[in-house]
Amino acid sequence: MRLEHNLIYIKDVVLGDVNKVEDGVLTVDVEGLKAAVMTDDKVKDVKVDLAKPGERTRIVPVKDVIEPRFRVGRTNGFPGVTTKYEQAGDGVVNILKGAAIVTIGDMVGFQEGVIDMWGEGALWTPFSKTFNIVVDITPIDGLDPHQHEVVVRLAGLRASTFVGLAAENAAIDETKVYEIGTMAEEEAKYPDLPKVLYVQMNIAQGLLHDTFFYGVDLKEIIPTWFHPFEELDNAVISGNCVAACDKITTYQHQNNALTYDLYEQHGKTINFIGNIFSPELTTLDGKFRNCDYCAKLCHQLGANGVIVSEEGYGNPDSDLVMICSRLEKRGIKTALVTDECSGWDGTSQPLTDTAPEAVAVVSSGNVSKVIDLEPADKVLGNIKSAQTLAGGWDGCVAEDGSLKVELNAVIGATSEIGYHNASVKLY
Amino acid sequence: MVFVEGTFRDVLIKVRDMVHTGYELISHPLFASSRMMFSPYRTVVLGSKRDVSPQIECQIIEDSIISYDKLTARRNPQPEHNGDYAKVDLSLYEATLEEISMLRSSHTV
Amino acid sequence: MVKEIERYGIPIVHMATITTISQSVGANRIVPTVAIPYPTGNPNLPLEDEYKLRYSLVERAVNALATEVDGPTQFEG
Amino acid sequence: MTKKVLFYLNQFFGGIGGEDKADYEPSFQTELVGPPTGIMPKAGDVESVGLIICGDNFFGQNEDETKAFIAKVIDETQPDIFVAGPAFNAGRYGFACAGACKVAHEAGVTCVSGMYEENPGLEHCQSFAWVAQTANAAAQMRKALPIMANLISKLAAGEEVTPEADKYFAQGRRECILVDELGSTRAVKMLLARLNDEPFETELPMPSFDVVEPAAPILDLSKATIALATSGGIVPNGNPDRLQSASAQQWNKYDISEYDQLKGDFYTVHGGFDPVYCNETADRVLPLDALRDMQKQGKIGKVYDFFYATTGTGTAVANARKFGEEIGKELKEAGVDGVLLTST
Repeated sequence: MRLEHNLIYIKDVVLGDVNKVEDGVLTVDVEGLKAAVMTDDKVKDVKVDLAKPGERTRIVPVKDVIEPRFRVGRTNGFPGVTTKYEQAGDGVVNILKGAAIVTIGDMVGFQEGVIDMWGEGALWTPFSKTFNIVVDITPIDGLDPHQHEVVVRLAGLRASTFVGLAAENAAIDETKVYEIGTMAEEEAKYPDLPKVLYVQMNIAQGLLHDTFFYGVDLKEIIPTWFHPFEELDNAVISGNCVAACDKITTYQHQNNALTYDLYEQHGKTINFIGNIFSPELTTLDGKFRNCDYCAKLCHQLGANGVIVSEEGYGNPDSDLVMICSRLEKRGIKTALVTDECSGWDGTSQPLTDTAPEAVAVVSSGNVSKVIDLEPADKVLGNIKSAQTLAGGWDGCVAEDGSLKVELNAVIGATSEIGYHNASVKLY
Repeated sequence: MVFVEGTFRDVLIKVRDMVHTGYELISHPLFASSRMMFSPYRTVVLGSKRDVSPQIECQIIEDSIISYDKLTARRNPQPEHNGDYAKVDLSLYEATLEEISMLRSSHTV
Repeated sequence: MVKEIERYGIPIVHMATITTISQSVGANRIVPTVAIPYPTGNPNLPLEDEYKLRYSLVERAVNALATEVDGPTQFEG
Repeated sequence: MTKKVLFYLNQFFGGIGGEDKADYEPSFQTELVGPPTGIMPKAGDVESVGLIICGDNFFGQNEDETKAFIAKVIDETQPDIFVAGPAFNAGRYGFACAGACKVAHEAGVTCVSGMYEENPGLEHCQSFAWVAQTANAAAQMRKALPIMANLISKLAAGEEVTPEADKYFAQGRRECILVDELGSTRAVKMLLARLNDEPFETELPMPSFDVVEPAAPILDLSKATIALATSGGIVPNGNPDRLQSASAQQWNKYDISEYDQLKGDFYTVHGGFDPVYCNETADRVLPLDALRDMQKQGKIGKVYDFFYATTGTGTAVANARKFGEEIGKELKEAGVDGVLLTST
């Protein structure tokens, strides 16, 4: 497979009446964007705002983040979801690099997910560095949370595709070519390099807790081997609304950091032989089956090493250590990426579900770390949600209006696919 | 069906007592996200009672209680969200039932 | 408690159902038991059989005390 | 900005005298003597506000009084950093240093000390003080002082320290920080190191439990005294000592020399499991009947006259350790040869 990412670097964004990029400045056709979102008759209203790095702007509650793109010469959108199914991973994509669609929609009152564009909050989310086109979607009355989630999920995808039209004829700043042949071809090229797989665990549990591959609900599959480029070409989307700090947003699927970094080593130090989804189910039997199956697939494909990334906190911790010990017992070396809960003061035992085999673990941060969010000049979304973010303990709202929140509430803060640079150090 | 009058933690304790006395632990006691740990409601599916509880089930419920305590140590309840938490818990419970039926019953007539 | 007692040079055998916990508390001699509410019993058995079960577990534990080990060791039936 | 340092020494290092002066009452002086004079020149941008000297026995026997004295001096001198010791492997001194640091810590003062890894004072201050790793004897003073001075210097300047580079006992506090590399890059590097058999460092160490050498096996069971112990909360009917049902703060022992089984006379107060089965027959949790039979059959010498009980659920690690030490001491003194410990 050969995938080309044509990058168009975005240095600023303005609202206007046409989609275009000139000298790195992205203009968004506001009315066109609204119309694209409103094509669903379940959308009652849509508001569009901008949030730029450094501005004292807070976005809350964030539903999803999506990268605006144009798929050249192919169906333009998300195969199997917003367009007809089409094989992804082979072809050319023009990308508005540095821009992001951020959707807002509160399906349930306790929803978290904050992006601060400045100050301490900005340090803890990767999406404070992107030029964000914030799309606030209000559905018609009477929808249950299921329907509401679907409406906002799809609206965000359509919005990203609409804005992505600006990439169709924009000047390309850089082209990145990704190419991996069949197993046999790569093996012949790199007979001495260790074979490495990437196991991506995904929350697949129901309302507000889903992930889709070509539109297929991951709850309904057993672990599947897929080509890393499919994910980099819009085949995977997020249906997750909780787990703000450690869910994988659609943007992070489109730009899976582990896939990028593994590809970087392909042909040099490793032979990167693909990705596997391992859905995180709710029942123990389901977990046993998927963890076993996942380890079996890795073994069958002849992997020497595997990186496993988690999504979420709580019951997925069980899957993570089960997959790890099953792989290690088969003689396959692992490195895990997970976040931890070591308490406010960092003195709690970080991992609860432990296995002696989990010897190589990257910690993507402590979900209970408390950070201070200064008062914002502008809140995009729902001010009440901003209060919900904190509100969980005594003294979390200071007199000057600043909030104390746990990293839990911050989008992408402790990304378990390693999309952020948080870590934990022992003192 | 056992209704526990109390908190999420009380449910976990009840589940622990039942698992330790042999009831099969069918669904994982925790949710998959840190935010849902603050839910006042939790539905856990248990099976029939056996003579011996497998170690893995005991381990999972014990670990779940520790995880729960760590994450919720400093939190106060936010009753204004109870209705929404109940909705999500119910919906995830329904998904679990579907998962169970896919796992077990699809081949029974 | 296990480690501290063993530090006095007294061999100690940990009889527990969750043996991963035995290992994590540093027990060197471990006998896996029946169930948490009745580690050395089983109310579902007739009394006589239950006693036989208990006796065999205790015998195994006592024999473990007389067995040389060089690290955490499980004494299975 | 220059940071202010207050020192704490015992009677010996403070130049008052040896064991005969161990009940020396705490005193405060601005003039430095002993180890602080070796620390100060290398401790960076700091100035001394003085020195507290206290006899080790006096501290142990008058802890509250001594702590009040230290608190008063801290209040008067307003130090930024409190430096106690080094205590090497001196138990009473280490304990005093830990206690003194606790006072300073509670007053918001940064604490530095120095101890040998087996000093019993270490566990009482390791989590909040910066305790330099020293040898076990004062002969190694020359090596210990630069480590402490380096810690003081860096802490005073607000610089980063790490347990490995700065040779202190890790506090066990995991601080969430931002680093240069993405998590994904770190993970790939870690896997590559593993595949190439190169050294790597996990960011999330598995809980490290210190291990104890297995005790030697019993050579002749037929002459051995075997004791029973349980964390299953077994007590005589009525729970005369009021053992708690969870998070026990105590252990109890009960005379079973007259009993062949526990059934009928003992029950459980443990709150973590369904007690019905145990309360029918407590031997299901603590198998006295079977062990007594082994005694009667001559397979073991005898069942020790007492059994020990506590409740396991939620008992803090520190308590469990203390209980173990106390029970182990008794068993050792009683000449017990082996122990069966049951857990629920």
